[in-house]
This record gives sequence, C-alpha cells and structure tokens, in this order.
Amino acid sequence: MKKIAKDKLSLLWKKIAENYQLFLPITEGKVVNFSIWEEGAEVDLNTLRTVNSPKNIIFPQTETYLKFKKEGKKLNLEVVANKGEYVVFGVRSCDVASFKLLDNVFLDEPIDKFYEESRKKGLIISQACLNPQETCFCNSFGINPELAPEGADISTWELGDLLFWEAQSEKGKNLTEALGDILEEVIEDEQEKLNQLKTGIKDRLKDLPLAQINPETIGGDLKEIFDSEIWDELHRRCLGCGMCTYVCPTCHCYDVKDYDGNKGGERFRCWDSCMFSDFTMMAHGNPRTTQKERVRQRFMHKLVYYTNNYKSYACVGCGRCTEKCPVSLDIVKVIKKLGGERNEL
Amino acid sequence: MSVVASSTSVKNVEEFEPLIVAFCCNWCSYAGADLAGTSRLNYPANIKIIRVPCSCRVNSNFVLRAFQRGADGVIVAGCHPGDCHYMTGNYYTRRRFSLLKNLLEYVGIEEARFKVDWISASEGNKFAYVMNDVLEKVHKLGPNRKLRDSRWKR
Amino acid sequence: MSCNCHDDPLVPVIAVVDRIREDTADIKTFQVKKPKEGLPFTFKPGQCAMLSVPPVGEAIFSITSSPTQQNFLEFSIKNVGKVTDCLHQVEEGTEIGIRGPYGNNFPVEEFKGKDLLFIGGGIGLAPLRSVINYTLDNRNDYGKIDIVYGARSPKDFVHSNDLYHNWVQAEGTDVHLTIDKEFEDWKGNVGFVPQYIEELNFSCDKVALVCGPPIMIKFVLEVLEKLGFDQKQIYTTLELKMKCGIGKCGRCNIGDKYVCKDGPVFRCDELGKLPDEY
Amino acid sequence: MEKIREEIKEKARQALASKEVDVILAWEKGELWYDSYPAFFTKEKDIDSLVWDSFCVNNLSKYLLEYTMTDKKIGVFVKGCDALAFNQLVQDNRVSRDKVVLYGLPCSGMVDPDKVRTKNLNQGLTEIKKSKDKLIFITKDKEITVPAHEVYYDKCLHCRYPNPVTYDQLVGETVAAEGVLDDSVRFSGVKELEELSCEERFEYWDGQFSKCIRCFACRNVCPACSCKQCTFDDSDLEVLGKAREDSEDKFFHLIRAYHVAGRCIDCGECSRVCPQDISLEKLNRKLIKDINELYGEYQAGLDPSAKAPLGTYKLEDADSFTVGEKGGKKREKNSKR
Amino acid sequence: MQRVGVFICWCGTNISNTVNIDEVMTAVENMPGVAYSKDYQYMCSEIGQNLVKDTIKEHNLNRIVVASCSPRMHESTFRKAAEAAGLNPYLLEIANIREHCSWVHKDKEAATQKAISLTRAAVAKAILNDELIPGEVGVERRALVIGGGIAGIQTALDIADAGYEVDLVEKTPSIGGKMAQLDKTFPTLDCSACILTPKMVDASMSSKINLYTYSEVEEVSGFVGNFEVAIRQKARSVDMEKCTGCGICLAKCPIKTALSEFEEGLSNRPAIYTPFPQAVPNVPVIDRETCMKFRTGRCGVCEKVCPTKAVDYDQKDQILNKKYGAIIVTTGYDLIDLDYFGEYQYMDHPDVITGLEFERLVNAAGPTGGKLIRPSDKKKPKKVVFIQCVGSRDKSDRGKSYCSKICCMYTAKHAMLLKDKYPDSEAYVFYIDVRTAGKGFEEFQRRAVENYGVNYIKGMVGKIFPTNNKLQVNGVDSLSGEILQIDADMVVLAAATKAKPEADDVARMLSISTDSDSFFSEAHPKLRPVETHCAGIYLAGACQGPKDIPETVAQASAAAVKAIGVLSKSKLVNNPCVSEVDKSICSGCLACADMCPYEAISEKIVEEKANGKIVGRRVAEVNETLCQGCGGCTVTCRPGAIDLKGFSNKQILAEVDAICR
Repeated sequence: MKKIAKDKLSLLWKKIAENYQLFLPITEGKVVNFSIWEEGAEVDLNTLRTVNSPKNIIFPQTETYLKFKKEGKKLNLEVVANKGEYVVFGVRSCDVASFKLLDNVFLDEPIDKFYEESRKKGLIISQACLNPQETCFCNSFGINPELAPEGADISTWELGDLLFWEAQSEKGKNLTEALGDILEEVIEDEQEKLNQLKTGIKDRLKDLPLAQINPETIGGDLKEIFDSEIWDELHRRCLGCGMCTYVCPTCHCYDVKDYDGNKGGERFRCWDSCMFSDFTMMAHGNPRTTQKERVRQRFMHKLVYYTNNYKSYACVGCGRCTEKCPVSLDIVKVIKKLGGERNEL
Repeated sequence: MSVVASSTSVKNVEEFEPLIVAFCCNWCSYAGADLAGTSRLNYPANIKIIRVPCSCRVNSNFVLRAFQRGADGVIVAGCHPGDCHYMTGNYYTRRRFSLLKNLLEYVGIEEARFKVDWISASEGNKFAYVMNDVLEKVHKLGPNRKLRDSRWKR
Repeated sequence: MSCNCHDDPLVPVIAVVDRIREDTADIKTFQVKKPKEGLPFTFKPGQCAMLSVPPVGEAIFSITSSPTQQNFLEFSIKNVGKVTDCLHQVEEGTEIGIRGPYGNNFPVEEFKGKDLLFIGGGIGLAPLRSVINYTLDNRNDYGKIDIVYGARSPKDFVHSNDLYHNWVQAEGTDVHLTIDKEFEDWKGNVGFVPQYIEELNFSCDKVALVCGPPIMIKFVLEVLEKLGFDQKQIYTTLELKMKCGIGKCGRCNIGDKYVCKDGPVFRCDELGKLPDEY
Repeated sequence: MEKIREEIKEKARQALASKEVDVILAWEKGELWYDSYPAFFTKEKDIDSLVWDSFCVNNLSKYLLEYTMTDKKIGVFVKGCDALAFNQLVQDNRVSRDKVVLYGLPCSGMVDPDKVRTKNLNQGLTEIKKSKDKLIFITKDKEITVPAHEVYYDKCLHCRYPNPVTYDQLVGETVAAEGVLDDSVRFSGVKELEELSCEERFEYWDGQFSKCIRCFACRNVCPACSCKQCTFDDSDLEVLGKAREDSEDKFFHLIRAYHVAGRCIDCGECSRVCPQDISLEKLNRKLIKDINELYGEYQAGLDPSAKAPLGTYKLEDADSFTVGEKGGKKREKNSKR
Repeated sequence: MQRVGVFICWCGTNISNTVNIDEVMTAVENMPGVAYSKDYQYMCSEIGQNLVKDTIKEHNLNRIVVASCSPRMHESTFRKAAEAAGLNPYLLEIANIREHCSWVHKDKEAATQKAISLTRAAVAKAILNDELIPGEVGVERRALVIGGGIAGIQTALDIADAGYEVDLVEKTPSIGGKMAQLDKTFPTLDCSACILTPKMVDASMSSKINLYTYSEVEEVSGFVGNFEVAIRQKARSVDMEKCTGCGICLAKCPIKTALSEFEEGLSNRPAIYTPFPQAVPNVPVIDRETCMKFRTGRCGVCEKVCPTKAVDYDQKDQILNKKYGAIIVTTGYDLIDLDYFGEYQYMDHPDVITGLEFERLVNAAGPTGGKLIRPSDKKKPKKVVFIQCVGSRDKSDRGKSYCSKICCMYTAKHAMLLKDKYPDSEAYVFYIDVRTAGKGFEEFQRRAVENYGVNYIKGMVGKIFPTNNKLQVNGVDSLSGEILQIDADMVVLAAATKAKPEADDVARMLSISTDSDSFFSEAHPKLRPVETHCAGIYLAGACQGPKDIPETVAQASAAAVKAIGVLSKSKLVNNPCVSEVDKSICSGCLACADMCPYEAISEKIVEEKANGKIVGRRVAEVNETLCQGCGGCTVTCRPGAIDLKGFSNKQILAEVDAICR
C-alpha cells in the first residue's frame, strides 16, 4: 500500500496526465462532474456523488463509430476508433460496481468491441466514501464503499491529510510503478488507522435512512410483478423526462443514428431513454403507449429482467435518482412498493 | 511582427467566402430580388435566396438550421409592415424575429449575422443594398463557428 | 494498442443491391450480395439482418431467401418508414451496408419428418419463405407441406412467382390462397386467413409456422387451438423496434427476452410466459 | 403550515366524499425529509398520507393534461405559481376550466434541500417547523432556527404571486409577497449578461448549454410545454438531432425558450429540475424582459383570456431590427382589426 | 421512387454568359434523385417546353426542376408543360438562376457555383413535392369599383355592358371626378363635360350599375371571387328616392359662404348643395359642418321649402355589407400641396393659381361664367406666366421625383385658351423639358408656339414678387442665360400630381401594395399593368401613376376585362398550397386559428379511443377554400402539427441543407 499527501495531489494529476487522459470530479458552477483534468481545474474529491455518473466516460453519451460517404452508387465506410488511454480518478464503489453491470451487457456475446476497447484503455481509480449520504443505499446491493471495490485498478482512501493508494490489478500496479517517487510506502501505524476508518464507515452505513432497502423482498415471478397493481398508481407522477436514465450509472439503452453531413456523414450511437414516449415507436405502432408501461419497463428491467439474464440487479444504490428525480419517482419507492410490507423502514 | 500578423489576417479574410441564406417572401422581397436582377444591380453570389410565401412562414427553426449548416449570416426579408400580401403576416414576423434576434444576440451571436428587413417589390435597390451591407458586415465578422454543427464542414 | 473495432457487430460490411423486384405497390424484394464473395454471411431460416442506407439509417429485416441459396440474400421490404422508403428509392447496383445474421431461427432440424403448416399474411410471408424454400430444397426431410397465405387482394401478394408456380409445382405441397375482399377475376377463396384455416380444417399433427400482422396472428392462434394444436406445435416470429440487433440497445425486449437476440422466432408456449407487451 | 395541512386534508376528504371531484391532486411524503411529491387521491381513506409542507414544490397543474380525455372532475391544489401555470394551460386551450376545482394555497416559499444540505441542517433531521418567516430545524437533541429566505429556493425569493391568482376555494390566509418585487431585481441576471461583450456572452452560454445532457426535464416539467407531441420528438422532421453536439444543444435550448416565449410564467421549475444547473431562467427572463419592453408589460398566466404576445400584434409595434425607422416606412394610422 | 428531371435554360446568353452551363450540368448529374438532365437555349420557347414534355414521358420523370428565370416569370409556363405531359403541375420547381444569379453577379465562377447550389436546393425541394389538387370555389358575379372618376365610370360601364352587376362607390356626392372639373381636353380641345356627362348619365341609367355616392369602402375581407366588403353610405340628409333635384333648397339655404370644392374654392356654395349642376345623382347633400340646422339647431329652411319632403336631418350613416367577385380600384389623384413653394406666392397671392383653378376660371359653367379674370380684382389678365414642373421631377422633399405627365399638355392648352379668349394677351411658359409623347401631342404644342405665339422659356422661375398689382416673375432663360423679369397679371402653376392621401390606407385595407410614392403597385410593370398582387383586385387610372384621360380610359377598359374574366367563371380554382393539420399531433390549442387572417382555421372535435372509450378531442381544421397559403399558422404551431403544402417544413429545411451543402 502506498500513500500521498493530499497537498501533493496536483503533482500526481500532472504526472498521470502526461500519459493518459485524466478524468477527475471537477466543479463547474454548482455541479461536480467527471471531466478531463487540466492545470487549474477545480478538483472536488469531497462531493460524494457527481451529477453524471462516470458511465459517460466508458460509454459516452454520443459516440461516432462509423463514417460514410456516398458517391453515386458507391458507398464507403470507415470505422472510427476514437479512444486513447485514460484514467478515471475518484470513482466511488457504487460507480465502480456499475461498470461490471455494463460489462455484463456489452461484453456478452456478441461483444461490443467499441465498449471493450474503451474498457481496455481505461484505468479506474476508486475512492472510498468517508461519509455516505442519506440518499445512499449501495449496501442494499452488496456494495461496501469502505473496501476496495472489485473492478477498480487502484483503490484509494482519504485519511486526514493523506490519501492511501493500493493497486488492485496488473494495470494498477504498472501505473503505481510508473508514478515512482510521487507515492510513498505506508507505515504500519497508518495501516491500522485505515482499518479503523473502514470500520467507521461500515458503522455509519447502518444508520443511513435507506439502509434497510432490500431488493430481495421483491417476490413473485416475472409476470406477476409485471401485472402488479402498483404500476397503475406509481407512474402517475412521472414527467416522462429521461433524467433518471441519464444520471443512472447502469442504464445503458442506446439509439443508433446517422448524421448527414456535407462532406460525408457519420453514424453514432447515443444514449436513449425508455422513459421517452418515442423510445419504442415504430412505423406501425408502439408497444408502450403510456407512461405506465414505460415506467414499468425501466424498473422491471433493473429489478427483474436484468436479474434474470445476468444474475444481478441493475442498480448499485448510488442514490442519483433518489436525489435528482424532480418528482421523487426513484427506485427506492419501487422496491418498497414491490417488496410490500417486508420493506417498511 | 505586427506587419506579418496583419497581412496574414488580411489573407484569411480574403479566403473567407461567407455563405448567407436569405428567406424572401414571394410577394415583396423575392420580387424585389427579381427587380434587382432585372435592373442588373450587383450583389455578391454568396447570398442565396429561399422563396417563402410570406415572411411569417419563416420558422425560427429554419434560421437556426441555416446557422447549424454553416451559414455565416441569415436574412429574413418581407413586405413592409402594412403591405403584407396576406394582410397581417409580417406583423407577426416583426414580433417573432424581434425576439429571436435579441435572443441570438443575448447568447453571444454577433448582431450582424441575423438580419430582418422589409423590402418591397419595387425596392430592387434596397434589396441589393441590404445584401451588400449584410455581406460586408458578416465578412468582417468571419466564419460562423458559434452555431455551426461541428460535423458540418466548411 | 491496436483496435479490433472494425469487427464490432455494429459495423456493417458493404453489400450491393443486385436485383430489385417490385412485388406489390409498396413491397419490393431486394437481392443483396457482397461485391466479390457473394453471400455476405451464412445464416439459418428465420434469422434477420440489418440493412444500412446511409445517411438515413439502419433497419432490421428478416431474410426471405433460403440458406440453400448460396449466392445472395433476399429481403422483401414494405415501404413503411424512413429507411424502407430510402431502400425503395435505391436502384440496382447501389451499395448498401449489411450486418448480421441476427436472432434465432426456426428449428428446422426439429421439424424433420413432420408435416408443416405455414400460415402467412401480407408481408409476413417474408420470413416464412426462407423456411419454405429450405424445406423444399431438403424435400425428403419433411412431410406434407401446406401453405396458407392471405392478403388484401391478389395485387398485394408477395412472391407471386412462388405462390403461383414454384410452390404449387413442388412435390407434396399445397398452396391455399385467400384475399380479404372480392376482387375482379379472382376465383380463389375470399375471407380472412383465420377463417380460411378453420374452413380448411387442418389436422393437428403438424407444426404450424405463423407470421403476419399481429391481429391475424392473434386470431390464427385461437383457430389453431380450436383445431387441437398444442402451443408447442406453433411457432411465430415477432417484430418490435430493434436498433442494435445484438440484444444491447434495450428496446426490443418482451420481458427479459430480446426479440433481436432471443427471437424473433418464438414457440407459442414460450411466448405465453412473457408479458403481453408486443 | 401544520394547521393548514389539516384543513387541506379535510377539504380533500369532503371533496371526495361529496363527489365534488373524482380525484384530488396533492402531495405525499416519501422516506426522506425533503421528499414531498405529487400524489393522486381517489379514495377518502388515502387522504391521511396527504402532506403540505415546505417541500411541496411540485406544480400539479400540468398533470391535468392527463385528464383531458376523460370526463373526470379533478380537484387540484395550487400555489401562486401553480395557479399561473393553470391559467396558462387554460389559455393554451389544453385544460378546460370547468372540469377542475382549484383549491388555492397561499405560499410564502418552498425550501431548497440543497441549501439545507449546504448549511448541514439535514444531519439527524427529524422535523421542520415553520414559524412566520423562520424555519426551525429539529433534530433529536437540538433545534436550529433559520430565516426562511436563507433556505428557500432562489425562484421563491422574488415571487410576485405568492397567492393564487385564480381558485375556487382558498385554504388558509393570503400571505404578503416577500423579497423584492422590483423587476430590476428579477431581471438583474439578464441585465448583467446583456452588459457583457458578445464574446463573453457566448462564452457564458456555451458553457451553460454544453452541460446539457438532454434529459428534457426542463421541458417536461414546464407548464407552458403542453404540446401533445413536442417538435423535438418529431422523428419525421428531426429538427433536433439526438447527438450531444454543441450546436444541437444550443438549438434545443434556444428553441425551447423561444417556444415558451410569452407563455412562460416564470415559475423557475425548469431551472430547479435541471440536474446540471443550467441557468434556464436567464433565458426565459430575457424573453420576458424583451416582451415587456417591446410590447408592454405582460405576465403569462394572469389572464387566461389574454392574447399571448406572439399570437397578436399592434400596427405600431416596435421591432429590434430596423434602425431608426420604427415600424417600417409608412405611418400607421387606423387599425384594421 | 422519385426521378427528377433537371432542365437548365441558357436564356440565350442571359444566363449562359455568366453561368457555366456545362459545369452546372455536371454537378446536377451527381445530385441525389436526378434521373435526367438537359440544357437548352430557351427552355420557355415552344421547342424548350416540348423538350420538357417529351423528356418527362421518355424518361419516366416524376419531379421536374427548371433552372431558368424567376418563378414569378415562368413557373406557370412550365407547370402547364408538366401538366401536358401528365404530371401534376405542383411536382415542378424552379431554380431562379437568372434574376437571382446571372443578372446580379459578374464573377462567372461564383455565379456558376451559386447556380449549382440553387439548383441543388430546387432538386432537394422537388423530391419532397407532393401532388397537389386545387380546390374549387364559387364566384360572386358582381364587381365593386372604388372611385367614380372617369376611370371608375368607364370600368363600371364596360363591366355592366358585359352583363354583370357593378357597384360604383364614390366618396363625394357626385361621380365625375377630376375630369368633370376640366374645361377642355387636350389635344382635341373638345369640351370635357360634353364627353363626360353622357357617360355619367349612362352609368346612372344602367340597370346593372348601382351608384353609391357619398360613400366609402370601410372594410374588405375574403379573396378573389368572394370578397366581403363593408360600404359606409354617409348620411346625405336628403332622401335619394324623394328628391327630384329641383334645386329650391339650394337657392333658399341661408348659408352661402362655404367654399365650393368643385370650384377649387374659387366660389362659394350653400350648406345644402350639389357639387355642380350636372352632378350625378342630382341630389343635394347637406354639409353638416356648415349647416345652421346642424350647428345651432335652428333654421330648417330646406326642409320647409322642399316640395317632396326629401330633406331628412335624422338620416344616419348606413353600413352595407356586400359580396363581390372582383374589385377595381380607381381612386384617382390629387395635386400636391403648394405650402412649401413659397417663392411662387401661391398661398399669399390670389392671382397665383393652379392649373386646375385655371380650368374652372375659363369654364363657362365656372365661378366667373367663363370670363377669364383675375381673382383679385376681376380684371382681364394681359400677361400670364405658366410655370411647369411645380413639384414634378423635383427630388427635394417638397416635390415628387416623377414626371406628372399631363402638365406639359395642359399648360399648352391653357395658353391656347388664354389666347383664344384674349388674343392680345401674352403667355409665357417656363419649362424644364416639354414632353409631348402622345398621339397629336407634339402638333398640339407646336400649334401653341407657332399659331398662338406662346412664349416658351426653358428655365425655372426663381421667385415671384407681388408689386403694384402685378406679379413680378423672376426667371432665367437657361438657353440664353438671360435673366428675365416679367410683370405678369396672373401666374398659373402646373402643380405636380400625387397619390391620394388615403391611398396607403386603402392599400392596407385591400392587402395590395403601394410604391414609395403611394401609388398602387401593379403586379408587373409591363405584363400585368392593371392587376395587383392580390388576385381579383385591379387598378385603373391615376391611382396607379400619373396619366392622361385616354390612358386612363384604356386602363379602365383593361381592368374591366380582367374583372370580367373572373366574373365570367362559375368556379375558381384555389391555390392548392394551403395549410393542413396533422390531427394526430395537433394539441388543439388553436393558436393557429387566432392568427389566421382569413379565419380559415376552426375547431373540430375528432373521436379517439382513450382508456377504452371513444372520446372527443379538440383539434384544428383548415378550410382550404379560405386558406390563402401564407403559412403564418405553421410557425405559430410549436409542434409543427400544421404545415403548408408546397412550402412544408421538410421542404424548406431540405432547401436550407442543400443550399449550405
């Protein structure tokens, strides 16, 4: 395990940025988001949760992957490979876990090579959550924000003026080595303090208001849950915006579109939202005509369909929807409704 | 140094051939443009006219789309207020584009890039004058980078 | 680091529209092949492919030719939206993009030795034709073949050459045609497909393959049930909004199944387990 | 507020019991202190969970659109801003006045949870009480009193219509408008920007617009955005592309603001719900300000029978583009209309 | 499948000199959708049109683009050609590469590139063109003529002669207009009244013509074939039916001091009056502002003396609402105000008069009974100076930049009339140029000079000084450079003509346009001289620009023919480029209906399934016969549910994209 004094972090950023695109939580006005670090950027390691999840780094909101040109009857296609190597620093355990959930989909056969490429070129540095918030419920999905999350190449913990640093993967080790002297070895005393820190975090989790949310309380088979009466009422307040899906670290529905430019065109994929009325619109109809069906789809996907296909819930309890949904139609409420009385707090 | 800098900038300006899209109402401004033609007046070829029945047919979407597609300036021209072939159309045009013009300026689009004017069928001279005037001003401003789609090449 | 993104399933390869046949006023059949190699990929009956017509976009279509046809793929396409409209504007010799094959297929191996009943309506004949031609090309492997096909009028029949000649002439094969409404010079049956099936009173020892408009499928299933068919004997193919074709973009699901990946062919008993959202 | 809450519940119960209405639109409480959200009551017994507190920020008027195709009679609770929204929907012919029973709720402001969190008042919070213009944050072991305006939403600080401008029944007593109602304050943000150079303005707005993730929350929450199908969702015309691209982002925001020009009630909901904190109100207020200056003071939602500024004209209207020749070449005399 | 044929016209050298046709042809071939392209010297010629027709058939084309002159010129020509080849005419688009390109640009390369881009836009639009079928609408077979001068009278007579009803609306109490005020007409010197009066009588006697004198048109709506017009019949205070025109009331009226409008203020008239003895109708009107009865409540003499009890002080203005198939505007002209021409002393000296005043002074029925005398002292003038171009061809603000056209001739006429009356008198004419273009004009003017000895002086008058009973005219003979001083007894000013002051209001009411001098604009200066841009509204006479009587009468007959062209049809076809509503998108906000100037949009309830029940939903609906196709509604409609056929959102965006490509 290594460490670095927090006031030397900018040296660290600089060093990493020499060879990688470095993404950090950066403040812009009132919001903190992962953005490319440049000298002078306002890095914010304290804000627990960025507005956008780091999903948009590994799975960009808009990604051009093909360029085309038509000349008479001829068609030319050219694949766009557009990623360099990058490092994301400060990813919380929930968000790290979300990457695995995206991997399940995109790295399943047939493998999405663009995503695979993006994952290969990325190095994830996690940051433990010292002070989980009232909207957090990662624990409910088996995530332990005090530990080094599975999927992180390097994990870090803040302790006082120090940042602890532990490589978790081969990639992580290589970077750690390359950083050389910037990082120092941790001494035993500090190791002990770190253990205490972890226990402290764990204790705090238990007191969070949403700690008892438990998706396992959802009973019944797919069709029973699908036909449940709760959807009749639950959807009513939904505004039909796509905020939940866009800030969600695990939502991954996308659309494929062509742009017709003047000097050839390009094909891109971009995030889409099952909350939008035209998501499943076809020339001859729409299987989900009301917001009820769309709201149901989203939560069924997260809590049932995905689970059936990948043996895991498509939620990491990050709390973004809990905090951001303008009408509080968040997954906690759905789990509670579906789980019935067993889920009362 | 300064001499070199200015000479290159002049060169750049010379290379810049602005594209200006003009929406002209059929009854006045388009006819005014015809008259400018019949009178063999001169204005630069950078201005390209789209015929619409009335200036009130011009949607803000069209204006923004032209900018997105790399137009360096956009003109909406209609009959003088009071002279609308459709009686009242250009009164709406006046309100609609007064607001849009201000809004564009407000978000940092240079004032001269969007021009609304009243040009009657008999004002071939004014047509040519307005076109030359807009072009000259846009030319000074240089290419529209602010609203152009990055995928639309110059 | 090198990138193998050009192998991405989303990336199409160039294919050329070799021949175009106008089946009806709004349906055309396109022969598509790779400029050099011919067949763009191998596939099984019932599978789909994604056709690209930049800059308009992509859409997924079932392959209507049989895998036994080694030189090209065929697609019968109805002009209903942007992409299909663009395809209908295409001329012979035009290059388009193609990727696939996608989805599952009709279990033609399992059908071996069985009598087959094909039930199609309108453009719904397109996916069935692939299986029909496949079974006819492997005639000895299969029992009696009945083809029931209906459309609004004889002018709306797709693949009329097959309907009137090839299939009629095939051994052990009966073609039963019907149209919705009386039509000049039409001597065949008049009436909707489900009623016609009931009239034809097929024995229930067959495998039924159904494809057509949703409303037709619904009533055909009722009739088949009446005739004594078990749900496990009935197969259908579905169409929902599909974008990626590889089960990831998240819009063609019915419950936890993705039509583009787990479908489009569903056995009716499997379908019954899924939510009614298609 | 606590007292009024009971009054509201009673009103709602009675309205359902007497079949005055088929459904009541109000608010309900979730699991967290700030979590009050829209709720739809059809049964008397459910009214127990109805809530009225400092977090009932959601405007319920727009949900009336859901009921346009039914013959249900709807009771809806409206705050000052919500009532303007309601009127706007009536003006836009989207809601019929006679299908709705409006219960007016005077409102002096709603609390911004972010401001509470910033002040760290949420730690161990059990209850919030309101006492005149103060809020008392109660935890297990202490009570902290804070001037209400310190934690109210920005949009509530200069509220001009704290009392509903239309209602059938008023619950509670009217409140005085707090804060400064002077338009110079309301438009100060706009003026600051106007005074910048063109390049500075562009830089500002470019920064704002490029944050947008196109979630459409601003549009979907907006009571003036009541179209059956939004032009941005027109897949046939595709005026707005789906890519996150600077010019597309600008197109979206400019057209969104433009489409509500003269119909924006200035409720500030768009800015509130924006996850990226884009200053949408500065866009809307620019249009309001210009309309006021060019065509005379106008407050959308005040009079449902008024003509929207972009839906009418005057012969002598000023414009912003012909320099020195207001209104064109000829003198305008008598009106034809 | 769209197969676009593109036809590029050279227009002789008009286009091909500035636009490289070959380059355009090459570019066109590669445009998406283009199946065939062809260039030709004169596409509008018969050979050219046949080329279009034949190619449509030969190459199975279903969209046509003609790159040529302005669509305002030949769109209809090529539409007809397309139609003749079996194509819906609205599948054609014009790329204007002449007026908007070759004629305004000099740089060949730039013009060529622009021609390509305009053609590309036309192709992009044409691909999206739909077949449009015009609707039909009935025609109200009655015409309205606004203005009862010679133009209006002639128009009305011609239309009536063709068998259609005409309403002739005149603002003043009698028809006749300016021509009634004239003494003689040039170049024949025949008596103006003698040729006009019979026409006035004919108009009043015609069973097809209804005269509405002392009336004004107040509101016009509708469209060709179906104009709806409100006419205000001002209270005459005399019952038209009862009055026999005996004139007793005129004689008995105690007020005698109102200035006669007809006599240009040179004499007085009573408060109850007919403008002139031959007035049609010969029914007096009470000038309520002058009348004692109306001012003070006392008097009532006319009522008492009227043998038929025709005087009716309680009469009120009446509004008549009528429908017309066509409208002809013949509102005439005025002379400019001479307030700003102080150097000529017109405002200050009674012996400085206008030409029109001169007409009254020499007229036998005029204020002096035909005796030409000075207004100031009733003496015969010996020396008269005529000043031409007072305000005409004058670029300063007080004048008019145009030539008033009639002054040269009437000045010659006046000088001759003077000489006829007083052979010993002297006439001097100051002129800039003498313009005598017209049949017999030159001979007429030469007669003045050669036979009558009128002194023509090329030059302008600087100033006039009134001195001892004389008017000292200071001028310059610009040919000799000599400074002249003429002590004249009388000065006659040829004041410029101008449009009526209310012309702009009339134009606005009719939705027609005026030029910068407020004369009504014709649809085309050469080819459509009596039409306006508004179908069904025509122009005749000096309201369109200065002109003399024969021109006016010719134009009046022309306008009548145009109107008859409309009235003779039982149905008119509509412009099919009208709005239509996509009811599936329409929210029913009806903002479109609010802004429609033609009230063509109304509310409609469509039945739809919602929650398992059939319920009504409000949407907008366009009445295609009322819609004129301005497209304003399409912009009002935020979701784009209402669109304009022929100029759809998609088409215009396609044009934008193509132009910018």
